[in-house]
Amino acid sequence: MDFKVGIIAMPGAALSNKTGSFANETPVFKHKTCTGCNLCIYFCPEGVVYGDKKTKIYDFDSDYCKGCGICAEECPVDDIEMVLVEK
Amino acid sequence: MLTKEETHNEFFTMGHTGCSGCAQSMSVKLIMEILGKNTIATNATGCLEVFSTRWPESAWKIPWIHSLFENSAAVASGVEAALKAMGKKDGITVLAQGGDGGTADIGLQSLSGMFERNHDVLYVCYDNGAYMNTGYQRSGLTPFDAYTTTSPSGKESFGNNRPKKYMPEIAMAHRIPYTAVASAGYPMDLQKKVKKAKSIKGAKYLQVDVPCVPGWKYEPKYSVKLAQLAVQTGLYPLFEAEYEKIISVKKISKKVPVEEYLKLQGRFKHLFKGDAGRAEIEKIQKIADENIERFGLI
Amino acid sequence: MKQVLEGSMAIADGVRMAEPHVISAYPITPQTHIVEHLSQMVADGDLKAEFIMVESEHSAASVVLGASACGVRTYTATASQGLLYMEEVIYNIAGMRLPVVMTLANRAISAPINIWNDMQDAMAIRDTGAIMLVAENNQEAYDMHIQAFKIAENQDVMLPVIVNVDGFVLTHTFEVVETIDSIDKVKEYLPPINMEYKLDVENPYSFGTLGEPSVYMESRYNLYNAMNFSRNIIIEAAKEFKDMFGRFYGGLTDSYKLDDSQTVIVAMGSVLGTIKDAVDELRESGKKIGVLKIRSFRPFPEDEIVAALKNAKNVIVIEKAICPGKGGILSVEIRDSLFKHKINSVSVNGYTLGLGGRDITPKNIHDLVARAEKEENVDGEFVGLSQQYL
Amino acid sequence: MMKEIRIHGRGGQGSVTMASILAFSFFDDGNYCQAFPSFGSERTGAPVQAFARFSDKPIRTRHQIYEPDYIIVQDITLLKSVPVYKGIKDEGKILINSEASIKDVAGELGGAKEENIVMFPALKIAMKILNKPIVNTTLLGAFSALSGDVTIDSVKKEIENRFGSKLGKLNAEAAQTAYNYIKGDRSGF
Repeated sequence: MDFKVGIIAMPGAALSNKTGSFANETPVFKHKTCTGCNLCIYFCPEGVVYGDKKTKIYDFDSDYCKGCGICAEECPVDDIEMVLVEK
Repeated sequence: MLTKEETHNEFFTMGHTGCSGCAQSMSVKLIMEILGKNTIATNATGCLEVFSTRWPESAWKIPWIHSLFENSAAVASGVEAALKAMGKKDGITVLAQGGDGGTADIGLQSLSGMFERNHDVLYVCYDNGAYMNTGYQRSGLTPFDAYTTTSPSGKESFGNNRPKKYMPEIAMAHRIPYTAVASAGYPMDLQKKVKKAKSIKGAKYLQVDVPCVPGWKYEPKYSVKLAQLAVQTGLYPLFEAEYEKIISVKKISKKVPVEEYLKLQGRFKHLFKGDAGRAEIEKIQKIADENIERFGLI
Repeated sequence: MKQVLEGSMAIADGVRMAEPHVISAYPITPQTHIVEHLSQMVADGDLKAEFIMVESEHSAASVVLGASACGVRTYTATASQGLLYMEEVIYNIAGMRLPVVMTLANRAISAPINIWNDMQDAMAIRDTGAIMLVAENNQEAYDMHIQAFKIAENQDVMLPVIVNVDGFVLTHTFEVVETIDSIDKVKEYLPPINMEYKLDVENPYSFGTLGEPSVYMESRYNLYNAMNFSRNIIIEAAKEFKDMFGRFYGGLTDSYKLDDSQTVIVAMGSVLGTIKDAVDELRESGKKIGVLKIRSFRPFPEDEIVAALKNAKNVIVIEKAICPGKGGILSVEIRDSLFKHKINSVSVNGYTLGLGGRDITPKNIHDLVARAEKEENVDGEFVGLSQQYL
Repeated sequence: MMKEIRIHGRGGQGSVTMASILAFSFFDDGNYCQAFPSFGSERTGAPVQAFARFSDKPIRTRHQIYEPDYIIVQDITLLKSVPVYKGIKDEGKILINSEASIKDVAGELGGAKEENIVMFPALKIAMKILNKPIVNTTLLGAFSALSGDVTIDSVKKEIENRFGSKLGKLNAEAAQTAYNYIKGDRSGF
């Protein structure tokens, strides 16, 4: 109906907005010293980090990662590194 | 295990236009993870509203409504009343949200009304200490001596000349069943408090310290660090209260001088010039020490 | 059943018949009796509704906004300063296309503070996007509230409806009102509310999003169209009401002794009764005079007005409001309607009366009829001023 | 035909209640009716007015009453501060609560005719029956007798409706006593 124009949005429609293009830097999960603490998942403002406590394999969704660097900064064992995005 | 698909946060998705490193979006993500599907959210005007619902996009996968700046709590009261009228209140959490300005300044009246009537609503104040959405103007929760565009530092000024209004105690004065202060720096603590609030019937107030990259002027990667420093200095005491009684405080593990916190932020950089600035830092230290004493943080 | 009711009681009873789920209000004279009666009905179990007594009008409107967005039937009432405090929310309710029904017990605006009747409050919110109906007497007020829900909730309208009733003059006056005995009959007229978009955990839409320049105008255009379309629905609602309950007050307008009228008095609200009595007297003395009643101020009944006035010589607009810096409001809109239809043979004289509860008497009407014959296109002139206070 | 009544009293004396009971009573007798206050913000003790109309046809007009058929004055002290007689119709009747005689107020008649004024000891009757200086219901009984425009049965019924069983009965008794008094039966005294 016409009245939803500008007023009502469909649930989760923001996913069409790939905010990964915001990023100047991007994380690299080194998988060397990881203890599986999950802090990178907790602290990611976007919720783009995913992975497994048991295997200690983590990755992130580059479509949406804005490259803030919090995961690298907060990683207690320095297992994440930020690198420049080549644009 | 979280997969790539599942990280597409189920109820507050990616794709919103929050700043890189935004501690508010981090907190919303953590809160929504606990509250889940059966939640209806209201939202005051502010960053969260703007960055999460640029039509036709919306980062919300729960029913969500933004009306105005000052009426998030009143709209939530109406949502709760409608759910009651339909016999659907049980099992649905009503979440009202606002920034510090929308909560403690312009929205204080409607929030007080909601508390007073004890609506079954969880109100979350994302406190970044100024009107960040409009460009860093002073609010009632701006900390002492912080630079904002309407409390600038200058020859005659060290920035905001009043201490932060103690909003959680205003909430407690309403004798609502639960008041809590949390921080983006302590996600487990935050989620524990949300879980508890969810289980309690009646009005709940949760204030979350959410560092703001452009407003506080720091590198995005320091959002968590600053949130933690605010707690470890004693400047942002985390606690829980039931009615008028404080029932728990988060102890400081290692007391940090306020200077460590201040020096990372552009909004305090005017305090690091000369003796007068040093004296101001002493005053901020005193605020922190008083908090430590008053809340028994050590 | 015919019975004597105070206007406020009649309005509360009309609202009760519509069975709103959520009512919210903040007290302000002269709206108080309406919400007092409603809260008593809820307390007595005669109305099953959530009644939220809030801390301000801003929140009263916000509560019904939130509730309405959940898809339930909602009601609030206010007046004067309270309305101005609500205004921001009324824009928002209309913008979000929520079918809230509201009574406005029309009252003057401060300063000086004045609790008595006029329509300046209504005029202050005329561009909010709310439909604004005006009741002439308490019978119409009762019936109009039931119609208001039907209009508001129409799927192609979905706008708030404000029912204007003159404060005190209607709200505090006891008179005979015929109430409807069967709530089932009202239900037949007014089916349960059914909103396609609402706050629902099974279909989680986002309401009240940011409308950027690329979309804001379209959203306002849709609202504008819905308001235009509501003309048909207001007329239909009145006709259906007549078929079912036998009472009719016109659609967007109503006419009284208009057919051969050279002079037409245009007005809205409770002053129409006094005008009609005066017109009867003038008719007896041979004057060709009639009355055009504005029943819907928003949407504005331009076509009806043009049809009713195009053959008149003199139009007298009696208005309980003033626009400082311009003049009349209703009279200007009427003049504009005629102008647009290239009718320039009619002199539209707008007069300002009855501000802040100043009584409008039959003598006022007789005097204006005499004046209007000599005057041309008067623009909101004040009538009956006390020279000693000027 | 429409008739109009204007009631003068002081805030707290129940003038608005009186007007509304009149409206209900007129309705019971098969008439259309209207009752409204002077819409004041007056507080206790300040002069107030209330108005009532009745007619065999629906009533449309809503202006205040300037040329009443009846005036009822609850408190004689109002004569000194308020032009209570103003606009009274030629044959209009005025009912005043007072034990004074008409001669005592001869100097304050305004345009009213002496023969149309009825001085009536409502306070005395109210004190005797209600033991309270509230005279509105007593005056209603007197008005019924004086005007013949509303039946005492309707007045009593509406008084009882308004005040509930116990207080209503007493007030209805006061109205009946007043009615009898005007009709010449002073046996209640």
